[in-house]
Amino acid sequence: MSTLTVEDLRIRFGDTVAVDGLSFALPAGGTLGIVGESGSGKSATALALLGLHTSATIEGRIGFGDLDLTGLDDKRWRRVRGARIAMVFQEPLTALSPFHTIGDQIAEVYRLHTGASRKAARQRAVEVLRQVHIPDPARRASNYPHQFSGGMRQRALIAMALACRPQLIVADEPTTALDVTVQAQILDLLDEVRETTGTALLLISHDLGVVAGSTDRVVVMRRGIAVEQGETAAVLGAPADAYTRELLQAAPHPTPPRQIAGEPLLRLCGVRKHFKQRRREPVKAVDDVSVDVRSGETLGIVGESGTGKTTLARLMTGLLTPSAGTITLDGVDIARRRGGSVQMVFQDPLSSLNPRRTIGESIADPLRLSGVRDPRPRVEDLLERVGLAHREYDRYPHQLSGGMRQRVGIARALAPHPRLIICDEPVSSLDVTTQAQVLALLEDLREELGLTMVFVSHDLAVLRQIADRVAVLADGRIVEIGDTAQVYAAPQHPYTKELLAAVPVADPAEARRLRALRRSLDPQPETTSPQR
Amino acid sequence: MTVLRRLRGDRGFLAGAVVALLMVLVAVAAPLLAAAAGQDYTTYHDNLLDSARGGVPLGRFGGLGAEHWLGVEPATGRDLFARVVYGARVSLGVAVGATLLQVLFGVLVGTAAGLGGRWADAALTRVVDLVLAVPSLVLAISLLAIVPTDWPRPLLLAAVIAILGWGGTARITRGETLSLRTRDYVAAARLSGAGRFRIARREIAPGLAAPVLTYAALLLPTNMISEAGLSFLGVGVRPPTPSWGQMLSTATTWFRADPMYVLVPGGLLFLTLLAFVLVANGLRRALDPRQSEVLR
Amino acid sequence: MRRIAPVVMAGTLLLAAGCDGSGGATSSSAAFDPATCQGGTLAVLNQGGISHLDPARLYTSGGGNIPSLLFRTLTTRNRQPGEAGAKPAPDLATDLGTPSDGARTWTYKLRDGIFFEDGTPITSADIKYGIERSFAPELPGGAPYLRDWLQDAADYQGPYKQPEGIKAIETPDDKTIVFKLRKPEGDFPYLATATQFAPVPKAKDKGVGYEAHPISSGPYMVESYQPKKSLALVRNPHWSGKIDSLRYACPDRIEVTSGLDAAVINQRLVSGAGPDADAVTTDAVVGPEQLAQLGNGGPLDKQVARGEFPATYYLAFNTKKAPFDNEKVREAISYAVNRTSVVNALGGSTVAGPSTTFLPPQKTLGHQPYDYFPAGDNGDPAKAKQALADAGVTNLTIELAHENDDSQGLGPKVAAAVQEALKQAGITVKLTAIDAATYRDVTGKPATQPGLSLQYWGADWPSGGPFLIPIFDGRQIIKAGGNFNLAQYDDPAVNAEIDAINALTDQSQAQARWGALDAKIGKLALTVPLAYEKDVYLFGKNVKNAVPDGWRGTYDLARISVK
Amino acid sequence: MIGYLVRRLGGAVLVLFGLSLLLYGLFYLAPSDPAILTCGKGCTPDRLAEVRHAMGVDEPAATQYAHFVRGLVGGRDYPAGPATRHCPAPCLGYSFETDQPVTRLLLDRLPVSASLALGAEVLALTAGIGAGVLSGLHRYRWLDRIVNGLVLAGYAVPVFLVGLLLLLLFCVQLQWLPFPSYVPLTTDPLAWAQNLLLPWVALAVIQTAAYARLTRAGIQETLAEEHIRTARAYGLPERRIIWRRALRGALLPLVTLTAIDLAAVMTSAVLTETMFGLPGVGQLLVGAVNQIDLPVVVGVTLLAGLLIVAANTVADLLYRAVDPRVELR
Repeated sequence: MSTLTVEDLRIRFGDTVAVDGLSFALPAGGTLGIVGESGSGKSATALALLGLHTSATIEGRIGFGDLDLTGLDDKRWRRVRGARIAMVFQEPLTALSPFHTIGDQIAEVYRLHTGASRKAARQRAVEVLRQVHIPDPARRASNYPHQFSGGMRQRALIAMALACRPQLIVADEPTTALDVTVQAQILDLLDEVRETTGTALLLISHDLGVVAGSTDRVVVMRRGIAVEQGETAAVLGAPADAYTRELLQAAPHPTPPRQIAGEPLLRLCGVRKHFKQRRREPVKAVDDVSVDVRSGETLGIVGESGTGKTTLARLMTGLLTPSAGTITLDGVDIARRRGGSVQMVFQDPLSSLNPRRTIGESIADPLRLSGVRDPRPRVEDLLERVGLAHREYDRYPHQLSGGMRQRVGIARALAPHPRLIICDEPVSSLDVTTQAQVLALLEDLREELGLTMVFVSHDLAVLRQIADRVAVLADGRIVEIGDTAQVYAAPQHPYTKELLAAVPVADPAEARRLRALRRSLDPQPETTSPQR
Repeated sequence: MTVLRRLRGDRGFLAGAVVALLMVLVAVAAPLLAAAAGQDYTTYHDNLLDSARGGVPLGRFGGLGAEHWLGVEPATGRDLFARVVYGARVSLGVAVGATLLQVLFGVLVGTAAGLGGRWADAALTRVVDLVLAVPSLVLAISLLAIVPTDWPRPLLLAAVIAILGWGGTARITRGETLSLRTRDYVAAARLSGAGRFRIARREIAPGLAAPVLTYAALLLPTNMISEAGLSFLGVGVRPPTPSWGQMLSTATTWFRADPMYVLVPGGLLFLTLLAFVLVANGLRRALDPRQSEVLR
Repeated sequence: MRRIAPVVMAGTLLLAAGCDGSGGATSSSAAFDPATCQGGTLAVLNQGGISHLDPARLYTSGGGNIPSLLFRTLTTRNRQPGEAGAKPAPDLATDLGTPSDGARTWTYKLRDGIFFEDGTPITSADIKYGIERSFAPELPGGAPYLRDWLQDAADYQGPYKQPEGIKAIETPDDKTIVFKLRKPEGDFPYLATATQFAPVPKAKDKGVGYEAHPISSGPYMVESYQPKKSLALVRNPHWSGKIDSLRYACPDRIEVTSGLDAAVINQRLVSGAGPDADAVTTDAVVGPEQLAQLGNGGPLDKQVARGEFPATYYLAFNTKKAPFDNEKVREAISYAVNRTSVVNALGGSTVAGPSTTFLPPQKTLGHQPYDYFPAGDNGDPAKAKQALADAGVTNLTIELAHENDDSQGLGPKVAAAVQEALKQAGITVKLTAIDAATYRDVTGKPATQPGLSLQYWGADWPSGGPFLIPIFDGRQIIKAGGNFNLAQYDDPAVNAEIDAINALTDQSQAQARWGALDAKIGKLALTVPLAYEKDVYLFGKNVKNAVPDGWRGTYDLARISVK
Repeated sequence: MIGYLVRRLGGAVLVLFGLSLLLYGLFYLAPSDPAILTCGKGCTPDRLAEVRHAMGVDEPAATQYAHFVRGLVGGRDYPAGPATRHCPAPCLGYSFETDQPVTRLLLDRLPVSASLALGAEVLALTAGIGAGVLSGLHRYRWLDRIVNGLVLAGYAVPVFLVGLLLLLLFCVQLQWLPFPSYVPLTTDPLAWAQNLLLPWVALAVIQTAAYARLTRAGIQETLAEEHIRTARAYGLPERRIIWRRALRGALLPLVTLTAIDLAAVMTSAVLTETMFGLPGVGQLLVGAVNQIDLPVVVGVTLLAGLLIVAANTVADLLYRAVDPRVELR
């Protein structure tokens, strides 16, 4: 059994230093987490462990057992990759070749390293697929990746990693692209695999919660430097470094619930939205939803991908018209809303801003429409209000950072003096620290302007912080709705329970408790196939 | 702007742009140039031809000299320089005209399909499919042969090339429009109360500029080839008006007796086409760096 | 490669490959012996194809080149080089015909021992039937003369609709055929060379489908035929040289390939690689590429045949339209034209010559030289301006109609040459291009006929009659269309003279009077003759006896050998 | 699948009818009269009227078109002298000029055009993919630059210019090759190829450029995809990655393009056929257009349209076969 030792690793791309003097050790069979925000150098480190960089200068030493990986030639490297160190990537769809079946791809790797016969390789592929709980693995082996759901693809990738019984699995953000419940399943699977095969696991994530429950030791990275490392429980429990503390703090915190008993501002009554499909059952994106949004409150809507939450959000703004049911704002049909009384903050701040117009113009547009002759002063006020400088008026979206763009998006939503703002996953594409800032801004604004908000998110933790009431969406229906504290403390619906159990938490002890809880809930690994 | 900076750094584009610009200038200034050479494109010079040998120009290199800068045309003795610069007018004029028409048509239909309702889209898409399924060269030949000969030929050529070739632009515009209209910023504009036309003008149109421009830049040389090919086949511009393709078509009987007559229009045609291809290529790379990698 | 495609029909194509009076062959034929020439395969490389191989639909001069291999006619050209070749000779008939009733009745006797390819003997009824077929509207395209000449035949609709046949053709027995004409026609033996005088066995007639395999009476028969693409001929076992001394029929096999480009044909004939050494062409006149290599004693000089088909390129005035009703204006234009640039536009002095007479310079047509508006070969702008001044015309702007295609020599090239020459005389010419396919229709209908148009006239047989009658006979003005008397000139004296010459059966007398008539009409400047045609054809290096015959200006496939 | 084909077929029928209607309309509007050419020199007005009647062009355009459609669907009879000729469905009529059944003319000429197009396409694919792979693997090195330059030049030369230069060089100057003349493949395969070599090259230039460009881009693009990184991360040798993974992705768009191009090449071979004197469909068209031979023009255009529609369908099916992700719509 081999130990991975990284000593003074330095990775440079031209003049940019991605990793600067990183050292850590991972004993055989052990688990190590690397945590950091985007640009921290964690993924660069992962690629260096497999020698996959093509244009980077790598200094320092990476030892793996008796091997010095830094000095390997291409041929030797190939014998290590997949056989002794295997990697699991972030995007399970793109990480698999679309032109070959899952079974073939796994078998190819196995044959390559073991020289086994086609038949034996095929058997091994089915075996590892079974090991990662793919139902009916013999049949599924001849499926193409696009015929698998996201979670199953990630399982298949893990199966591929297991094929040659490696001594180390490097998992680079293996769950970021997945829903919370699926994320929990995959993390549990990795944990189980490690236990049953004795392989070591290097888990890389931006999410402290992901690392907390699955690793013994953790390295916290920031801008290429390891700011802190140690036992996971110790680092997360009593962080020594300021940055680690900042990260922990940035994670959403439950706030004391407010009781808002305002009049219903937006009423949804029996709303359905079905999308017709050629020669197939229509997709019931939203199915019989009735809910009131009370004046002054923040209603959280939680749901995983495909539950219809974006469709619901757009219905609420009147951008989509319901197939059945009514939506009224102050008793008036939403389709006949005037001016900008309902506004929206979008998930992807880049695509929600016209790349060919300055941000000032984008914000000024609604003002012009409402008859303002010279909107510039107003726009500058708004920019200032959301924490941006006046001079940003003349810049283009691609010149701003993600957080700044989302501030622009908020400013634009505020411009026409809306009564209701629908936020559709406004922080999900942002780093943890930025996320915290944007959430804080939204809360401030709500308070100051007396806004009513609907906040749609997949992230239970974020909703717990910001929402007064929470509605849980599953398959286009609201399965549970109630005051935030009540829903979180005593979930009624099994799906809510499952969701809550799947939330990653940064407390290792709590994480282990939840894992045990999940095992007792014993959810079936999803077998649904494939969105196209 | 980054686009300009990228273009300035692209040597191929610069070379192409210089040559293309030069050709455009030549075309525009054709009468001036011919006058400067002291020639026009209609005057016969029978004394410069060897009639017994079929009317091949006397002297070396097709009668090239101080009087006739590129020599004279066999069988007529007309000044080749004057004919070539006037030919540039037709070749470029028809290509530019056809391209403008194609873009106009394509963009109108494409945006109408992309922004119109489901029925409008279905109907227009059908029409575009039809246009794309038409064997264009075959139909162009038939059309040009049927049309009465006294119709203004260059205009007609541009129109026929355009009518048979706007499908691509329409398809690209429609696709681009469909993709643009699902962008969140369009939704945001709708929420702030902007109407359909305001959205088309303010939000969609700027996004269409780059892909349409890139596509149009590629259409131009293609149209030039079409014009030359049709003139070569004898259904293009009528011979008293010179065009490069038509000169080449006469030149085929002279390629050995008077190579200059092949080389001058042939070389110019190639050079101009190359220039425009380089410009198109450069534009594409500059306007859409990611796309260019895909298309290259 | 030149144009989109030659606008050439089977008939006109063969016409253009016409006849010759004065041209001599440069190829040495002294050693040629028809007795030992048999064998080999002759390749014919052509531009336009034969679109109809039906004798009723072919419009040929002197029986044509390829059709003459398949079809024997009552008479045929005598296939001699030079002037001697411009005479008819008996073919299926025993002689050139016996005229009676002042050349209004022509009687022919058939030879013995003539058979179709299937061994059936050829009778006078077969010839009559062949002629009747050519009247059927289902089989259009043949020469029109008989409709006019025969008594009461103008409305005959062919044997399919009117099986009773034409009464003016009598077949008293299997060997005799008698034609009754409505007026004297001394040229009848010339007309009897036309392919419509070939026999067609009624039993084998499939109407439109007959041309897929026309029944041969000549030395070869069809093995395979794809219109405008290919034609393969093999020997006809029932033909014998003993009863046909005019055709040598040397090659065992003849393969015609059509649809080739003229430049390619000539280049292949020059290169002579493989089978191309045994190749000839019947429609690709030599191009500038080869002209450059000719006449300097090089090897190519042995591979060329030079002949002359009687034909004239001219400008036709519509004298019913101003300003061409003014004789002085017509004269001015006659002075102004530059014949050198016209000749160059037609392909240079090797393939065309300047001409001031309407009749081309062949003696058999009765050519008499004249030049009433002498202006040298390059035109005389000063005299033209003077003539205009005399007419009191200033700032003259006229339109010149021409074909949109150069392949017939009536295209923009020649038109532009005329335009440029008239510009020197202060006359502005606007060019009007008319689609080649409809050119004859537009110019041939007085209602649509332009004031000035570019025209070409070639003889259907080498005599002055077919050259002058359609152009200047006032009774030939056809208002409804198909008119060739473009000047719309109607002088009773001229009409009477035409009738008088037509009645002559002595060709030398007729020649002199045709020539005199031309010289007389020429004074009126009803046309501006521009150029006459010369024909230069290449042939492969193994080809022997490629001597141009005097009728059509090109070599005769029936006499060529590749052995 | 069946539904898809039926829909496709419906679309094709629509396109073809549109085309034929367009041509009939234009011919009717055009001033040209095909009967004049057929009737010949010295044709009198009476005679012309008879000929026009015999050809059936004296009827109103709508009637003529109705006859045409009826013939296409159910065949039709033509008067032909002593008997009538039956033209079985799909009847495209008889050529005005040569009186041959148009269907037979097309079938006669098709092998030539097909030989030309197929050969050119094979040549273009081989050269284009080869150059594209080389260029894609040696990105931004001298080889890549050369290929890139040639690709751009390839876009800039018209077919007839290439053809002209090739003829000049190989047939006239060097005399290495005979002047092209069509020899059927079945008669003499060697002569077939030898004669078609130059036309192939001339016709293949633009396609080669396009394919090289597409292959290069495809390889670049696929090599940048994540599954390639996965393959590398599992120790697959580079060669295997390129041939088994990258090329597969790169060739995907080529499959579609090739099928469509094949039809395009076939219909745009007009220039090449005219220039090299090959008796293909294009040459047939060019001749027919000048002769106002409406049945042939319509026939060729319909054939071309049919080829394009068929090629598009085949392209879709092929794409489906090659890329497991695609669904037919």
